[in-house]
Amino acid sequence: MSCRQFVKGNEAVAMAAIEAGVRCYFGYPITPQSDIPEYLARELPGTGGTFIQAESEIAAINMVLGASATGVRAMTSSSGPGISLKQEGISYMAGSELPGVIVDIMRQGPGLGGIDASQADYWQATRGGGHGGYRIIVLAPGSVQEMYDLTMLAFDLSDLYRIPAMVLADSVLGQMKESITPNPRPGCTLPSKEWAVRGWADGTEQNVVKSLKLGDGEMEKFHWEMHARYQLLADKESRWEEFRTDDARLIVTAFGSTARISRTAVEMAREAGMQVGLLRPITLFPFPKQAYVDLSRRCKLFLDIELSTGQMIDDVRLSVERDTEVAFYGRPPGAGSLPTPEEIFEQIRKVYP
Amino acid sequence: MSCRQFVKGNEAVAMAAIEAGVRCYFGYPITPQSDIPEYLARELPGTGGTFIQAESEIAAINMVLGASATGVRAMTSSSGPGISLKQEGISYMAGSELPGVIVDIMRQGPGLGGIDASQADYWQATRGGGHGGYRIIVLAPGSVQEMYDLTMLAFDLSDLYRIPAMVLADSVLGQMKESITPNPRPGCTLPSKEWAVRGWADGTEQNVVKSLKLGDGEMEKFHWEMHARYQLLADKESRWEEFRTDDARLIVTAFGSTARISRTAVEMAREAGMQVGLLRPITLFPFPKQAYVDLSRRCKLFLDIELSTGQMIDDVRLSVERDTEVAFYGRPPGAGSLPTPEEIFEQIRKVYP
Amino acid sequence: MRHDVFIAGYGGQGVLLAGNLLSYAAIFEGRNVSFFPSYGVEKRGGAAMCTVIIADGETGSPVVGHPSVAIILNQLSFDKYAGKVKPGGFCIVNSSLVEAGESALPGVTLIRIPMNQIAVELGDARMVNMVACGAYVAASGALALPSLCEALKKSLPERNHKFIPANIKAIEAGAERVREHLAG
Amino acid sequence: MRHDVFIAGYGGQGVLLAGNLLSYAAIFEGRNVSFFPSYGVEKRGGAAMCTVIIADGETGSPVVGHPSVAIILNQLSFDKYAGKVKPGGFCIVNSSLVEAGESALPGVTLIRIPMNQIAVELGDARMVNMVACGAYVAASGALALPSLCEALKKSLPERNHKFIPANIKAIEAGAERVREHLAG
Amino acid sequence: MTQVFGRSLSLKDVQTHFCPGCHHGSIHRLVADALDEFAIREQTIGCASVGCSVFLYSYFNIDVVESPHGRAPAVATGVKRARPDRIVFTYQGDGDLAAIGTSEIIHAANRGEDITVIFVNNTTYGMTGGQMAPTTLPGQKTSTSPYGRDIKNDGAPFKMAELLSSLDGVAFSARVAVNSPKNVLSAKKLIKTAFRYQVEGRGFSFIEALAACPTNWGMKPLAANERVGSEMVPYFPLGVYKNTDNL
Amino acid sequence: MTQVFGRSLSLKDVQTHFCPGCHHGSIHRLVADALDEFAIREQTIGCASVGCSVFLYSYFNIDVVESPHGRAPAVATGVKRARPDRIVFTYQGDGDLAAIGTSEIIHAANRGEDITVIFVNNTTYGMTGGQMAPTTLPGQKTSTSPYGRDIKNDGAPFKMAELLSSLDGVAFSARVAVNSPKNVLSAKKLIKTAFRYQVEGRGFSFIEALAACPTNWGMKPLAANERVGSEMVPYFPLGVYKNTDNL
Amino acid sequence: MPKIEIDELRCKGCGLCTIACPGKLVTMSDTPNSQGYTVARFTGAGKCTGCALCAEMCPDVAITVFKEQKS
Amino acid sequence: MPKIEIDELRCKGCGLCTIACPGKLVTMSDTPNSQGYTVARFTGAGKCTGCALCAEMCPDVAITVFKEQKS
Ligand SMILES: Cc1ncc(C[n+]2csc(CCOP(=O)(O)OP(=O)(O)O)c2C)c(N)n1
Ligand SMILES: Cc1ncc(C[n+]2csc(CCOP(=O)(O)OP(=O)(O)O)c2C)c(N)n1
Ligand code: SF4
Ligand code: SF4
Ligand code: SF4
Ligand code: SF4
Repeated sequence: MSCRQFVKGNEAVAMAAIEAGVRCYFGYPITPQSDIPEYLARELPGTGGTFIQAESEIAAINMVLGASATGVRAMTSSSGPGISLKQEGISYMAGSELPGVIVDIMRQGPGLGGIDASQADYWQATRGGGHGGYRIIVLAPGSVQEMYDLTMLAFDLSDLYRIPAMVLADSVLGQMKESITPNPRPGCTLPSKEWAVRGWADGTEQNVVKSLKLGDGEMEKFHWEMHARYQLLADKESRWEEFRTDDARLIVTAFGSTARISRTAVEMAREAGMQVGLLRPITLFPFPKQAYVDLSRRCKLFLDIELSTGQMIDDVRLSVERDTEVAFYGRPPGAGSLPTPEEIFEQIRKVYP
Repeated sequence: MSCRQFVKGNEAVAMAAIEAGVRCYFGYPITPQSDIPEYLARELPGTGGTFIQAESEIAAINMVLGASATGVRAMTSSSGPGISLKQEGISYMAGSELPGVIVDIMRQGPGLGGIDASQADYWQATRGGGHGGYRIIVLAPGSVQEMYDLTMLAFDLSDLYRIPAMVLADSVLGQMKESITPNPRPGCTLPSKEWAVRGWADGTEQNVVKSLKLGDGEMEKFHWEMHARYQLLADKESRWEEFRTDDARLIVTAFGSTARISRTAVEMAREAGMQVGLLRPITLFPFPKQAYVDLSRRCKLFLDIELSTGQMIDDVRLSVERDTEVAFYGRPPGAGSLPTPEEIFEQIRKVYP
Repeated sequence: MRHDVFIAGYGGQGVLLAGNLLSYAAIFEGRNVSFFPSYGVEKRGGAAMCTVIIADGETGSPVVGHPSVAIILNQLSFDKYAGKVKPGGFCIVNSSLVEAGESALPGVTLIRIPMNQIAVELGDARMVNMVACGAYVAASGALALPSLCEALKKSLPERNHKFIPANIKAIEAGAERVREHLAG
Repeated sequence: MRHDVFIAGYGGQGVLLAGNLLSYAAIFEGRNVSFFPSYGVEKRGGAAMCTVIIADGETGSPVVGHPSVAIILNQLSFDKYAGKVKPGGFCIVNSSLVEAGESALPGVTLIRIPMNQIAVELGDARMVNMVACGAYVAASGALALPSLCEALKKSLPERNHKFIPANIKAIEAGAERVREHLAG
Repeated sequence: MTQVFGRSLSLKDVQTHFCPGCHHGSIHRLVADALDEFAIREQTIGCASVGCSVFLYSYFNIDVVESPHGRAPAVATGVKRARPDRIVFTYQGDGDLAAIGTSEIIHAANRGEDITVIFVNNTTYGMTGGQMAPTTLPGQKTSTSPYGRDIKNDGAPFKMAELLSSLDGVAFSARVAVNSPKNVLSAKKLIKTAFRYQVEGRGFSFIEALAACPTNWGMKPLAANERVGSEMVPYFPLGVYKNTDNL
Repeated sequence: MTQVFGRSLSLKDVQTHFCPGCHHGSIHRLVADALDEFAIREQTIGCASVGCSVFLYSYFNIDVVESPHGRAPAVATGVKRARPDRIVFTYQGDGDLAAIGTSEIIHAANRGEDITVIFVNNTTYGMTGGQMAPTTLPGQKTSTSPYGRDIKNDGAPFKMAELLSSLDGVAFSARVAVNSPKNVLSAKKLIKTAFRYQVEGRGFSFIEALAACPTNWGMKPLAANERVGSEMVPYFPLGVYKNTDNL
Repeated sequence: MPKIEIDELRCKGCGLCTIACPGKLVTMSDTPNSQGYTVARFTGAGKCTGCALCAEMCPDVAITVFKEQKS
Repeated sequence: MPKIEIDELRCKGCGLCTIACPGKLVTMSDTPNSQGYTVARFTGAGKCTGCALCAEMCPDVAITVFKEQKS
């Protein structure tokens, strides 16, 4: 127990980043994620890393682009409005095949909205809120421990596939405190960054990091290569959690904080003798389609629950077997209001076959 | 014929905006849409309107927000990178229920990409590239005449529903010249803008245009109200074009320039004696689901064609009857390369039952 | 065994510190904890509230609809949260600032403690939250008093460790009052 | 009846003006037209190319895979576009700048016109595009020469209207050359 | 007995959410006074920014547009160009105006937009909990400069009143404080002057108001008020940096 | 016979896409000379911006990162902070640096990032076809100021070399031109000085180079070159605006 | 006699008025109001000149000042 | 004798070199190169001082300058 630490989800993200060897953090304050820059402002310099509070989210993502182009691990974090401002930069990183980690601690929108939890940035994160057609890796933690573990994973996947990676959580996960085990960085072999700009003194050929593609067929080739890489991601990196799905006649599906709340509701349903299970996607991109295919072979009724009027529901419907019904409970949260297990249990009762 | 004019698609957009009574244009140059600001810089001041070349796309969209908040018709236009930068502002407009027209003449991406046509901003436009969960009205012209007509419509729908409206075209439609009839602004009755900020001298109560929602239940209410408004849009404003679908055994579906090219391919197929039709969505949001439902009752094979590796395909799959097959031909275009009718005819041949 | 509690008051009453204190005490006892704060606009502002869940197994949902116990430090919080306590539960209110009629909460044991008064008597009005924690421990039996005293080290910044003895007094005073209350 | 033509050269050869000229001539004749230009990086740059479609009915796809006619003003364009002309079609090349062997285009009639030379003879090297347009009209019969002359008014900015007579000469010279070519 | 001092008409009779000793309250009051002075309340449209002053509409009896963080000058440009007959002002914090909003303020000022900008410099990000601002003083500890602002890493604090004065479009620029009755009175005068410029259509007018943020400075209100004079004024000298009265 | 003038090592032996008489070519050459002078070609990382100079990597024998429009100073900050041992420069046009990139250049300069910025001021947006730039001269006609730049509507042209000099973080700032052999030679000297500052770790160095854009000015190369001296230099005086050599 | 009135409900107890009054006629009480702020109190009946400096200084516009009109 | 060489393929015919040469030894030809640019030509054999001002001025680095080394 000694090495366990009682920390906020946001702090867990920052701790994991340092353990993952992040060299540069560039960010701009915004609630409910400011604990991340605040933690790193304190701790990163001590590890020889760079912390800069950028003049804006746009400057921050472009500093990440520059640092990442040299081959070091770099990250930024923000929430709704700030993430929107980063879309051009993220699109450039994707177009330049640059790794880099972006943390989005979701708050309410649209616009200034409010600082309480929301899951309405699902589409922005998984479809590419930026221009030009690209995807980024999106990981959705469901506990403070996962805030730590998935931040670590985000760096590795991003380096491995040369695709920006996003940790997508919300103010519940960012602000809640739990005891975690700060696991050491896993030994994982990554390709060396041949492509990085270093100055030729490092004996490399000229390296150019760019997204402009004017050569004959260059752009088509890029898009189909990325398409294949996304497929590879789906095959090798899809992650999800199942809870009591084996004999389930109804499968609740939700991600992040909502999944955490739903799990308790599922337990209530089980106590009430209902055969209900939970399917929690951990990777939102790649979306764990296969899990839905397999489960929908056995169970023909799903209940999708989101802190929005419905976004992930598209991916669920596109994933399950055609003869599967997908019910939906949307709960765009308001100031100080979140769905309770009781509330979700009520919904389970309503749709339970 | 006398009143017909031979103009670029971009010019048609600008002409329609003036006819629609736009009072303010704020924009920043970017190929392939710069003809729009260039035309308006010449012509708008003469009508007593304001043209400002903003310091950035971000400033431009926020100037639109401010002008629109006073109740006048305001617009901006851009392409990929610039549209990404506008996402925060668009999210604020959506959250503040402000009308306003945004024109996106799509170019290639991600990143700097290239200036040739693309349709890879479909998701960004229809899913809300910005944060917080909102939709905007998205109109997709298929000819220079429609560049004119749908720009006009965009202003009316935006005012009517208090939702920002986007005209989504690409460099083919923006740059090509055709003869159009610059129809006069249709007499359409719109609610007066009670909500606009004017200064109380106008005898109004205090008006506040904002997106921050902290009241108990205020945010939930907003999201469900908008949800209902989107449903109303779908019911009343869905627009599409069908070409030879009546006896079709294969229905090609595509929007914008791709639909225009595909139509010629469909004619080639008909000449070759194949029963092929075309379904062209004109409104991308609301997506004309009903048209797909109805046609997929009769025809069980669709071929979706996009200048991307596949985005609208999600909406097509989510719309057709479950037992309908949806084939896909993705064609992320490259520098100077576009699909030809011959090429698409080839694809029709491949999948034709 | 699973315990959940709401702690609510206005900013400055040390609501979050109280939540942290209970959390660290539970951790000291080797239990699992999740602590979930919530506050007003952007970062600052009037009301402060947090939920603490203590469990031997998984803590489950950080969001609780009906806690078994609520610690209420001011009137606003009482009006907002007291009603949520689940039947059979406790509601510990700071009677120095809260008007609460017995009848208000059918099926819920109302424990009135003049926390400001006690704190002031002990010489520091800011110890209201400590009194409250003592009261909670005595009323719920969820934690042992000594664990609470241990937890002070972790939940207070170094520079405030000098106040630990005073805080312990406040905690004990709170606990004592509850015992009396339950006794008679 | 539907006519489509590629016009290609380098920036400065007036490719787009030529396209506009043909378009306006067709409009003058009451036909439908679509004119589709394409150029290099962002806005400026070396190669210039455009497609003009003239039809009595719908013009259909602005993108054409295999045009019935191509007007080629320089070598690069020849190498890139000449091969696309559909069998039975024409390829009108500016032989002043283009090396083109008959054999190059099986099934396509190659019409070689020394456009630079003709233009220079007529006193202005910049009229290459006019010579090309004349040649096209004569070769394709898609439009009547007078319409072209009419169209000059619309396609040239006011300040250049003084050049219209010279341009008409260039157009006629281009047409004349084609007649000779086709004759013998 | 007659009332010789009370609440201005333009100010709603409600309690603010500002912390005890927060100077936003004083600055709000002085702006309201100016609107009353020129009787322009009913012609005025305010552009709220994102910061502790986001609730402008709750405290002012005027129409208000909310602007995205940093963009108030662009929003105000849109408002003013659409309604040139209206008085338009922005009210922005230092994070809002001098960090994320740098480009918008500089270009609105350079265009000489006929608006008034009230810039509240409290050397920190108040609403988000006290992070470093572009105006945070050298060595000042904040939650994102835990070891004190380091000029080498973070650069020197921006002096916006001076910086903007160098732009042709700026007609009036001054820096005020509200940490003493004397300063309050001259602040009142200069804020009125700023609005007078707009009433007279003289172009862009700018007020930088030094303010205390007791909460995020971790100080009691009186100590925070004290700091304004002892630490801020020496670095950010008060006074008029530009005026075009005698042009 | 020995060669006394030729192509610098840092410059690739290829033809540029620049229009005839475009000064980008000359400025590229002078930057390359500076890299040769200090033998830092193999330690240098260039940050290309979006504009006619976007192909930096095609012409320079160095590693290059492409930056989004206007963001090169932020990208360069990331590069330099990650590789402080490298020489980092940005090359930006006036639309890129003084319009959309205003915030990034001002904050990078204020932080005193140890980078060199080459700012090419040709009073227009070249790559997009000649729209109005923040540096377009009063009355100058462009495709988005068809009636000539109107100070009242568009504001006055920005003088970046002067504006940036006022920031503490800036160690060196100068304005040069390449419209005559004499000016080319002094430009060469000052560009070398700018890089010398970085080699010596002296902080942010800035060069504003006045340039001709014959294509979008609608002028023949010689006339455009002439205009630089006759119209631009009077408004944008050449010279050193800040240097910290004798500090 | 000029006098001031301090609105108990608006006062946040910041104390700025106390340093503003030349006569030190405004002091802090130790009784908290409903929001827990210990409010300021006017202790200068008779000595107040009605200069209104305390009111000018109050960030919460909690002070109103009264005076006889010269006639 | 100092001399310059003008690379026909690099010259874009802008003419800037012609105003740079103090001796007016560089002039424009009217023969277009493969790209249609009418290139500059060196007409000063014998008179060139090797000052290299034309080369300094050339935006396209099309001019190389040669000189005897003093020994
Ligand atoms: C795009 C964006 N980034 C960040 C934020 C978070 N945020 C809200 S207010 C604020 C700054 C507040 O500081 P300041 O502007 O100095 O005003 P103050 O609160 O000090 O009055 C920030 C960073 C936001 N709302 N939007
Ligand atoms: C975000 C964004 N907005 C606009 C553009 C379009 N664009 C490309 S280059 C450019 C400006 C070019 O002008 P300048 O920076 O002065 O450089 P020059 O071409 O004159 O050398 C613009 C607006 C873009 N690529 N990205
Ligand atoms: S946080 Fe600071 S700026 Fe915000 S209200 Fe409180 S004292 Fe004022
Ligand atoms: S457009 Fe202007 S800046 Fe661009 S290459 Fe041509 S001359 Fe140079
Ligand atoms: S200044 Fe105002 S708020 Fe502060 S103590 Fe005095 S009366 Fe109360
Ligand atoms: S300066 Fe260079 S490019 Fe221009 S004409 Fe002379 S040699 Fe040719």
